[in-house]
Order: sequence, then C-alpha cells, then structure tokens
Amino acid sequence: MGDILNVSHLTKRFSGLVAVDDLSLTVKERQIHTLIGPNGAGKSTTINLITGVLKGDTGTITFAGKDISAMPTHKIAQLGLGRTFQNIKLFGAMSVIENLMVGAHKNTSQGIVNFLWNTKRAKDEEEKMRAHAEQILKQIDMYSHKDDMVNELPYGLRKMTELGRTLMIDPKMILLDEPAAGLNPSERQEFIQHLKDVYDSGIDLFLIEHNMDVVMSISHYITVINFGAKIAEGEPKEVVNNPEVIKAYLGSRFKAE
Amino acid sequence: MKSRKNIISIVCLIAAVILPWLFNSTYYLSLFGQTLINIIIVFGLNFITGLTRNMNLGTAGIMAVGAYTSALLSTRLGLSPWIGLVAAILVGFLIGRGLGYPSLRISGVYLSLTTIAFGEIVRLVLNNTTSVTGGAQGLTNVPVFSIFGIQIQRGIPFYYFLLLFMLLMFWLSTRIVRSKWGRAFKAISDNPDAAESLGIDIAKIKILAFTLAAIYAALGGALYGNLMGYLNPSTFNFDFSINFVIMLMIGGIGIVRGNIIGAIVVTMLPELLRFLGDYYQLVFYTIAFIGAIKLPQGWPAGIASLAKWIARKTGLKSRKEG
Amino acid sequence: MKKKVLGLLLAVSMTVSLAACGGAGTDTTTDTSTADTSTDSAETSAPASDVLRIGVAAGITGNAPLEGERMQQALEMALEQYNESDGSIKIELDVQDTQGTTAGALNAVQRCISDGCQVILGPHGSTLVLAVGDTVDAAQVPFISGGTSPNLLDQFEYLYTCRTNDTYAAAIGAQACVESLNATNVGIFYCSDDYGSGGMTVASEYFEEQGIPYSAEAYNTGDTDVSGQILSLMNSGADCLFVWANGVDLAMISRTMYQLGCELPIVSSSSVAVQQYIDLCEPEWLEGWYGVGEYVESSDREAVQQYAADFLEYTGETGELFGATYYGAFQAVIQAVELGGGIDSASIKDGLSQIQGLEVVLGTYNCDDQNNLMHECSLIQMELTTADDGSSVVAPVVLEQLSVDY
Amino acid sequence: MLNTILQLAVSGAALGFVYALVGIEYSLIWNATGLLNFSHDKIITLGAYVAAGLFFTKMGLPIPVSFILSIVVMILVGFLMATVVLNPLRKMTTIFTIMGTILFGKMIYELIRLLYGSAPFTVPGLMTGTVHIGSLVIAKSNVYIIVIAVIVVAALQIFMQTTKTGKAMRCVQQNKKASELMGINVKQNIRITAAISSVICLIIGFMVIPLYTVSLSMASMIGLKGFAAGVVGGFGFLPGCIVGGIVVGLIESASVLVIPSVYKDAVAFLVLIIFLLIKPTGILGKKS
Repeated sequence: MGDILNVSHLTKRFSGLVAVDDLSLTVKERQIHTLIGPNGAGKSTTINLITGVLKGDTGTITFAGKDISAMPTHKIAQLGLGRTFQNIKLFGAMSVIENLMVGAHKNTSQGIVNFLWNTKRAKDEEEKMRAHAEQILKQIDMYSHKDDMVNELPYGLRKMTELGRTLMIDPKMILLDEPAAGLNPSERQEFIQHLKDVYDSGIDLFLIEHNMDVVMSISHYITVINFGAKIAEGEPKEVVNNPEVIKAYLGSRFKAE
Repeated sequence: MKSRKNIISIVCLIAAVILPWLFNSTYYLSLFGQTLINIIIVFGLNFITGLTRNMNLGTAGIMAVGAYTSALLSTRLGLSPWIGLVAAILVGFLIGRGLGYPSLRISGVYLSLTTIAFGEIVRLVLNNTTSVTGGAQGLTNVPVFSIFGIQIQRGIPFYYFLLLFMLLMFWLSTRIVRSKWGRAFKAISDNPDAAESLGIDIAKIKILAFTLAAIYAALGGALYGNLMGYLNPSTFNFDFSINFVIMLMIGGIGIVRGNIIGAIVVTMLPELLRFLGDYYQLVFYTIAFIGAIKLPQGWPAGIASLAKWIARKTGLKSRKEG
Repeated sequence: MKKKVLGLLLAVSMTVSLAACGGAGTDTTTDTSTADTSTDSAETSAPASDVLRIGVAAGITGNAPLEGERMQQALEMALEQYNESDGSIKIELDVQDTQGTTAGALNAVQRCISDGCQVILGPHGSTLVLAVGDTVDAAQVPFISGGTSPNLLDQFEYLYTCRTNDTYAAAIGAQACVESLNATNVGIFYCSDDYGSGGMTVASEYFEEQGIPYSAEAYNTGDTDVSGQILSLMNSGADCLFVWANGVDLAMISRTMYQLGCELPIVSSSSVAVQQYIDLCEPEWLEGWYGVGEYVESSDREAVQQYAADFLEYTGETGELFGATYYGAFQAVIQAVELGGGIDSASIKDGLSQIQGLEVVLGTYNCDDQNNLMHECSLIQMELTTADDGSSVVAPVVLEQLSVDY
Repeated sequence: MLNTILQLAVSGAALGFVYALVGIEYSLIWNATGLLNFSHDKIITLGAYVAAGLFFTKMGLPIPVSFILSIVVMILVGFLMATVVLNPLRKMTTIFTIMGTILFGKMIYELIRLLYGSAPFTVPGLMTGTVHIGSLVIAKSNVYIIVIAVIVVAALQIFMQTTKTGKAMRCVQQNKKASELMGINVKQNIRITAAISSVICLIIGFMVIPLYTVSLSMASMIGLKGFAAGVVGGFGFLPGCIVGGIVVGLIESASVLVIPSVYKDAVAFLVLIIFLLIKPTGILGKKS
C-alpha cells in the first residue's frame, strides 16, 4: 500500500507573509486523511498549491507517483485528482445531468473533426457519457433531479451534484474542500454517509475541514497545521488530546489540565 | 411534444423551399442569398460570443480574408470555386488559431479591441495591395459553382445551393452545441475554475471556439464572393461586424435556432423599412438598441415570455370570471 | 417548451417578413404584386403602363451621404421643372438608398429593377457600379452613372457614363503638369480609394510615356494627418504636384501643404473647383492651384449659371458637381425617350446611344461607341481676389475648355 | 532630412494630444462605470455639430457664445447618455455593454445626418494659422489642443482630489457597493461623470474643426486611435492617456519614413494589438 499523495517541504510566501511554511505530509492509499487547522492556517493555500492553481516557492508534490508540482491544474485533474470547492462551483446555465457530463469530457477520446463526420461514434460516446452520469446519479440518489436546472436546486442537492460531477472523472482521490460547510446536521450525516460509500468504492479521500464532529466521524489520519506549519499528526484520538492542538484551537488561555 | 417541434421545422423548411417561387425577382433572391450566408456566419459567431461569451467584433475581417482567398484562387489562378471553399476553410482555421491565442490572455473589452484592430488591418491591407487584390477597384467576375459541369446560375439555383449549405451548417452547429463541445464551451465561460478541475484544457476549448467561428465566417465570405460576383474591401467594415452581433443578440445568444431568426430579421428589416425613406437606418438602430437593453435573452424568448405573461394575465382573469 | 415556441416563431417571422416584404409599397405607388411571372433569365422589367419610372440609386446613408443627398435634390428639381415646362411623359422617381456599400447598392438597384424601372440613374462611384454592373446588364436596363474610373470603360453593355472618364480627366491634369507647368519630376498624392487610385494609374502611365520620373504617396479616407506624406513628396525632388483626392479631404491636404510651406505648383482633381469644398478652405491655401474642372460655378456658360441659381432657390444649398452630373443625366433620359421613340428600356438605350450635341450643365453630351456621354472638362486655376469687404476670396477661373473623343 | 524628422515628430506629438484627450474622455466613463463608451466618436461629432452647426451657422452667434451654449447642451447630452445608456447597461454582460454603446452611437450619427444634412462645413477663422518654431511649423489649433489637454488632466486631478463630487467619483470608481453604503448616489455620480466626459468630447470636437472640418465622419478615426492611446498609456489612468497618445502619434508619423504611408493607420492598430497582448495595463497603468 504506497502513498497516493506526498507533499515535502512545501513553502509559499505572499510578499513576506508565509502562508505555507515547510509543510510535509503523506496521504496513504486506503486511508481517509484530513487536514485541519484554525481559520487562516493556510488550508486553502495548500489546496491551491496541490491542485496547481498556485505554484509553490519550494518543495515538491507527487500524486500517484508523478511529480505534479509544476503541472497545470487540468493536467493534474487528468491524472485522477478530483476536487470539490468550498463555495460549490457548478455550471448554472445547465441541468444536473449536463453538469455531470461535462465531468466526463476528459475521458472521451473523439476529436472534433472525427465528431463532425463520424456521427455513429459520436452518438455512442454521448450515450456512454449519459449512461455513466445516470449510473452515478443513481449511486448518490440524485437521479430524480436529473433534468432540473442546477441553480434552482437547494444547497444540499447542489453539493451532491458537485460530488457526482467529480466522480465522473473516475478520480483516484478526491480532495474535499470543507465538505460539511453550509449543511445542517441531518444533511451532514447523509453527506458523510455518501462519502463513506465513495471511499468504499475504492476512491481515496483527502478532506480539508474544521468541523470537528465531521473530522472525528470519518478521518483515519489527521494532520494539523497552524500559521502554515505542521504542529501535529496521527490518529484522530491522539491528535485531539495533543496539547499543542488544543492551544492552537482554543488559544493559550486554556492550559491543558 | 417532440412531434410538434418537428412539424414547425418542416413548415419552415417548406417555406424556405417554396420561397424563391413566390418572390423570384433578382432583388429578393439576392436578399435571400445574403440572409442564408448571414445565418451561416452567425452560427459561427455563436460559438465565440454566444457560448464562450468572448466578444468578436472582427467577423467582417475574417469574412473578407475568406472571400478574397477563394475569389483570388478562382479569378487569378482559374481554380474551381470548390477549391476556393476548401482554401477558405484552411484560412479560417489559421485565423481562428491566430485570433484564439489573444483570447487566452485577455477578454471582454480588451479582446473586442483586438478583434476591431484585426478587422481594420485586414481592410487596409486588402485596400492597398492593389496588384494582388485589385485594391480599391475591387475584384470582378468571381465565378459561380458548377457540379459535374452544370453551372449553378445565380438566382434560384444558387439559392437552393446556399439553402443546402445553410442546412448542413445548421445540422453541424446543432450537433456541436448539444454535444460535449457545446457543454465545454458553456462550462469554461460559466465557471473556468470548475472546468479546469474536471481536466478540461481551457486554452484548447477557447481556441476551438475561435477556430470553428473563423471557419464558418471564412466559408460565409467565400460564398458571399460567389453570390455577389464582385468584392471590394470597403464592404467589410466595422458596421458589417456589428450587424452580425446584432443578429446574434436579436435571435438570442447561444440558441442555434435563434441565430436563424436573428439573421432573417436583421437582413430583412432594413429592406422592409425602406419605405421609411431617409429615417429607416435610425429606426433600425433604435429598435436594435431597445432590443439590446430590454430583451437580452433575445426577441423570440422575449416574445415567448410576453405571450406567457399575457396568457397568465388572461388566464387569471378568465379563472376569476369562471 | 421554449424550443417549440422558437420553432413556431421561426415559421411566423420568416413568412410574415417575406409576405410583408412583397407587399410593402415603395415610396412611389407601384402596382401591388411585384412577383413577376416571367422566368428569371430575360427579365423584361416594364409592366405595360405609360409611366416612365426612373430608378435612382443614391448613397443617402453610409459614409458618403453628401453625394446621395445632392443627387436626390437635383433630380427632384429636374422632375419638377420638367413637369412645369413639358410634362408630356408621366415620370416617377424611385429613389433607393445604396447605404454607400456594395451590398446596399446591389439591393437598391435590384429593388429598382423589380419595381419595373425602365432606366436607372446611379449608383455613383466606380466601386458600386462594378458591383451592380452584371446584374443590371442581365436585366437589360440602361443605367447612367457619374463613375469615372478607367476600368469602367467597355465593361458593361448597359452602362452609360455622364462624367468625363478619368482616363481623359487625369490625362488632362497630367498633360497640364508637363506642358503648362513644364514639370521635370512630378509628385503624385492620391486617395487610396477607387477614385484616387484610378486617377493615379492614368497619370503615372502618362508620365512614364513622357519619360518623366515621378513618385507617389497615398492616404486612406478618414486619415487625420497627411504631413508625413506631403513632407516625403516635398523631399522627393518633385517640382510639381499632381493631387487626385476627394473634396472632403481637400481642406486637410491644402492646409497641410500651406502650413509646411509647399511652394510647388499643384494640379488637382475636379474637387478643387467645387464651391462646397472651396468654402472649407482658407483662401490662401488654394491660391494658384491648377485643376481639372467639371462643374465650375464661376464659368460664364449660361447652363451653369441657370443651374446654380435654380438649385440655390430650390434647396437653399450651393450648386455642386454631384447634383449637376445627375441633373444632366435626367435631361439625357428625356432626350433618349424622344430619340428612341418610347419609354421602354430598349428604346431608351437606343435613344441614349444616338445623343449628340445635348447641351447640359457640365458641357455637351456626345455619345461615343463606348457609351460615354461626356468628353469635356476645363483646365482652371484658382485665383485669389479681394472681395469688396476687403476679405480675400479664391475662385476658379476657366483657362480653357477642352474636349476630345477617346 | 533632419528637418523632416523633426517636423514629423512635432505633427505626430500634436496628433498624439488629440488621441490623449479622446483617451481622457472615455477613461472617465470607463473608470466610473466599467463600460467602454464605443459611441464616444459620435458624441465628439455631435459636439462639433452643436457648436458649429446649430449655434454658429444656423443661429449666427459669435464663436465664444456658441461654445458656451454648447457646453450646456453637451451636459444635457451627458445626463441623457447616463440615464438611457450607461446606467441600464452597467449590470449587463460585456456583449450588451459594448453593443449598447455602439448602437447608441449609431443613433446619434443618424440623428445628426437627418438634422444637419451631410455636407461638410467649417467655422471660418476659427484658430486658423500656424505657429513657427524655427523651421518647424505646428497648426495653432494643435497648440491649443496641447494646452487644453494638459489643463484638462490637471483640472480633473484637482477636481477629483479636492471637491466633494470629485472624491465621490473616485469612490464610485473603486467600489460602487461601498460608495452606495457611504450615502453616495452612484447613479447621480455617473450622470455627472458622463456630463464631464461629454463636455470634453465637445472640446475635442470644437478643437479639431480647423483640422478636419465638420463632417459626419470627422471623429471616427481619432475614436479608434484614442483606444490605442488609452491601452498604450494605461487604461483608465488619465496622465497615462497623454503618454499613450504621444507614443501612438509618434510611432504613426515615424512609420511614414519606413513603410508606405498608406499603412500608417494599420501601424497604430498593430501597436494596439501588441500592447494588448504584452502589457494590457499599458506603460503607466497600474495592475487593475
């Protein structure tokens, strides 16, 4: 069981402010890993570095054995690193199933010229995409909303649509940016259950989250960062009782008894 | 529901087929020919300005290059207009890629300035390379197409030729818009970050949109040369490019069927308003202006929602009485 | 649901716009159905009515609206005067706007043809004539235009030109440089549009024949600064300038030449003799310019004085070249109907070909075998005189009236 | 030869200041509303027609009176443009903002043609004559344009720094939401900006009459070139427009020495494209 994602000595400065400070972490296959830390600890900068939106000053990132530190975002995604967004980025002008089918774009092989005259192959590929999307919609029981326009759906269903769309690129690992944000407790439970199903289907998960009961209920391994640097790592139970972590979260006034 | 839509399409097709027999003076035939060519060009423009929301105000420039490439090949080198068409496609492909790259770095107003500058440069170059393009004197007797030796005369035969061409391009662009390509165009304009996170290479898709549009425009240019029989650089000016965007807006941005309606309305309207004498340009631009502000979703959709609104109003009243 | 409505609208708008298009009356009363039953090839246009319908393809809108406006005014005046003086033929003017573009000109001309016009005046400008020529030839409708570019000569069977062709006018100008100003090195400055480049080609050929070195500089319509071009011409060692430009740019060109202290003698195209454009310039800018004059308001010919007075009274505007050109064309049509013996296109065409010695504003029409009616122009020079209120005024003075058959 | 080069430089720079003024007038609207006013060349033409056509020719008023009255008319035109075009368009996508202003320009063009006819005319004796600097010559109106351009930029800077409306304009420029919260009536502020821009258009239109005479297409070329000046100098940055204008003017007139003069305009458009691709913020522009 090798590691799927390896970040070593990653640093990123924004004109003086050190957003990510010599961070190293490893995400093992078949192990749900969560990155936690107080607000402004550098979590979203880390995601942007991993997904290629930002380029690190130093350090390397490897995913599924390949060095992706200098790779553009769409190439990293093509390697199988899916992601969801904190503030759900969907294609408003399209229906749910169309959103998902955009996800399948990278897996299709037909070029534009072939598409124009080879109508049979075009039709087959379209059907294949549609079937794949419907199968995933059934998996996340969103099939009934197949043709609804995305911007007319409630928040919870939009989150599910985004998850479904990420699944469409057959990811090896999905990077979830604060999945629990904006969900009420019952929606949260349901969403976590779906995440577990996704994990069971063989896809690794790497969460960025600061809602502790979500973290505790799903994570196998936790890394804690504060001011861009790693301050603790390990099993959820160990990490929660680690005085450094408590101090970082609750501030120095609450000394560990 | 599906069958009703097909009936309407068939009705339109029949209308298009019997049209030249109803109005067969050269004036109407040339007008219908111009409309069909405008429809083809607006199909292309729909990919850039319609789906990827990039503003292209240089369509006339692309059309001019396509027209002159095809016309010069057939008049100077005596090649058949069919080779001219293929050459226009190639030229359109090259321009598409050329114009596509700026759209990666800049967008919105800046991109529109680039396309305007491109259009002006093309017109100036064509106007002043007199030895090659005939310059301001223009290029005369551009030949007509012939299939297996039979010449397609300008007039009714050429109208049907253009009609077939338009239907082919309509079929292609409907297929593209309804396919993964159409979705990709909409995706990168709606939310580029999300599209990138799904493995879509935004640069490739943007350039594809520009290339498709440029090929449609160059093809339209070549056909325009054959329809008119005479080309002059002064025709392809800034106003020409604007008209295509007006057609797109009136028909409804991103709607392929809307492109057809937009092109018909904008090409026919000035001729319809001729009876206004001196004022018809002012009236035409005022209508287009009000349309731009009040009916951004396009006139058909605007009228449809108006119809629904009236239906709801009248429906409400009748329910109250009933 | 939206798709279905769109389809419906497509059908409705297509058929409605076309039905309306067919029925929409043009500003002259035409019989309702314009759908000719004849086959599209030999398009005989004249419905059997006794009305002579003169089509007018004028650039009312677009980038050169002045020509269109003056054309329309002069022809309306000519019709009014004809109805008062003679009126034996019932005449209607069918004015269509060419929008100053090739596509617009084609639409306008085809509109006139489908309205059943037996003769068409315009479109003005060689580019537009080249664009519509084949269509009008196919419709076998004679059309008279003021286009002067050399490549209009024997290009279209039904085209008659009513202004001296550049081959002749530009040649007169070039001749003036060489003979009257004995130039040894000429600098040509021309507008890059069809008019300017036409004049330049003729002049450069003439200078080559005469073995006189020349250099050429051009500017584009709408150019805002020509000092660069004029400076390079002044430095080119030219001892005479040949300027072939449109009237609107005359002010900019003459101002720049005056400011840069260009002392070289100048021979200009006919726009220098048109009062409209002279008014745009300060008198001292144009002092001493030679020019090829077609319409010279100060000319002592009675027809010119009469036209200038009538036009001022009818429109309140000063008479000028475009109006005078088509005023003459109208008279040519009247004479052609008499000579040809009928108001149908064929007789008008025969009539036009027989026109000899018809006195008009620009000179006398003599139709040659290339269907050119006008062979005259005058060599003029701009003379600076002080008006009675002490201010200086510049006006063209006719040096000699020249005519030749080419 | 040196004299020619110097003369070209002088004419180029003089022309550059015309482009600079054009750059200033549309930058005001660009900063205030984020809209590029594609109808600006028609408003310049309208300014010239109102001053020279309506007041001077038709009503026979002396030049200074005509100019003052035209300022009032152009302020109203500015208000009209803001209410009918700018404010409604502000919230729409780029395609509609561009097309809205283009079509508004077309409407103005046709209105002018219908009201004033299409014959070009001029204002005799308006800023005619030239100024000689050694052997170099520069039209008097160009000298005025240079002076006016500098005054306008200085006046605008002072107006924006000191006066209440001026400061409000800067707030609206940066953040409309915040300005509204601070009690600035954004719509009214945009109307004032549009009015100022229209008055500058009048100044340009009036100043170029001796150079280009009053005609329907007098401002179309300087309109497009004004965009080039803005992009080269720094879009929306007023002093940048002057630098940009001069650079474009100089490059244009210098090109006559190198390539056939007919491609002079094409050179200016090429410069526009190159700057748009390499440095869209322009020479002096800040990163927007």
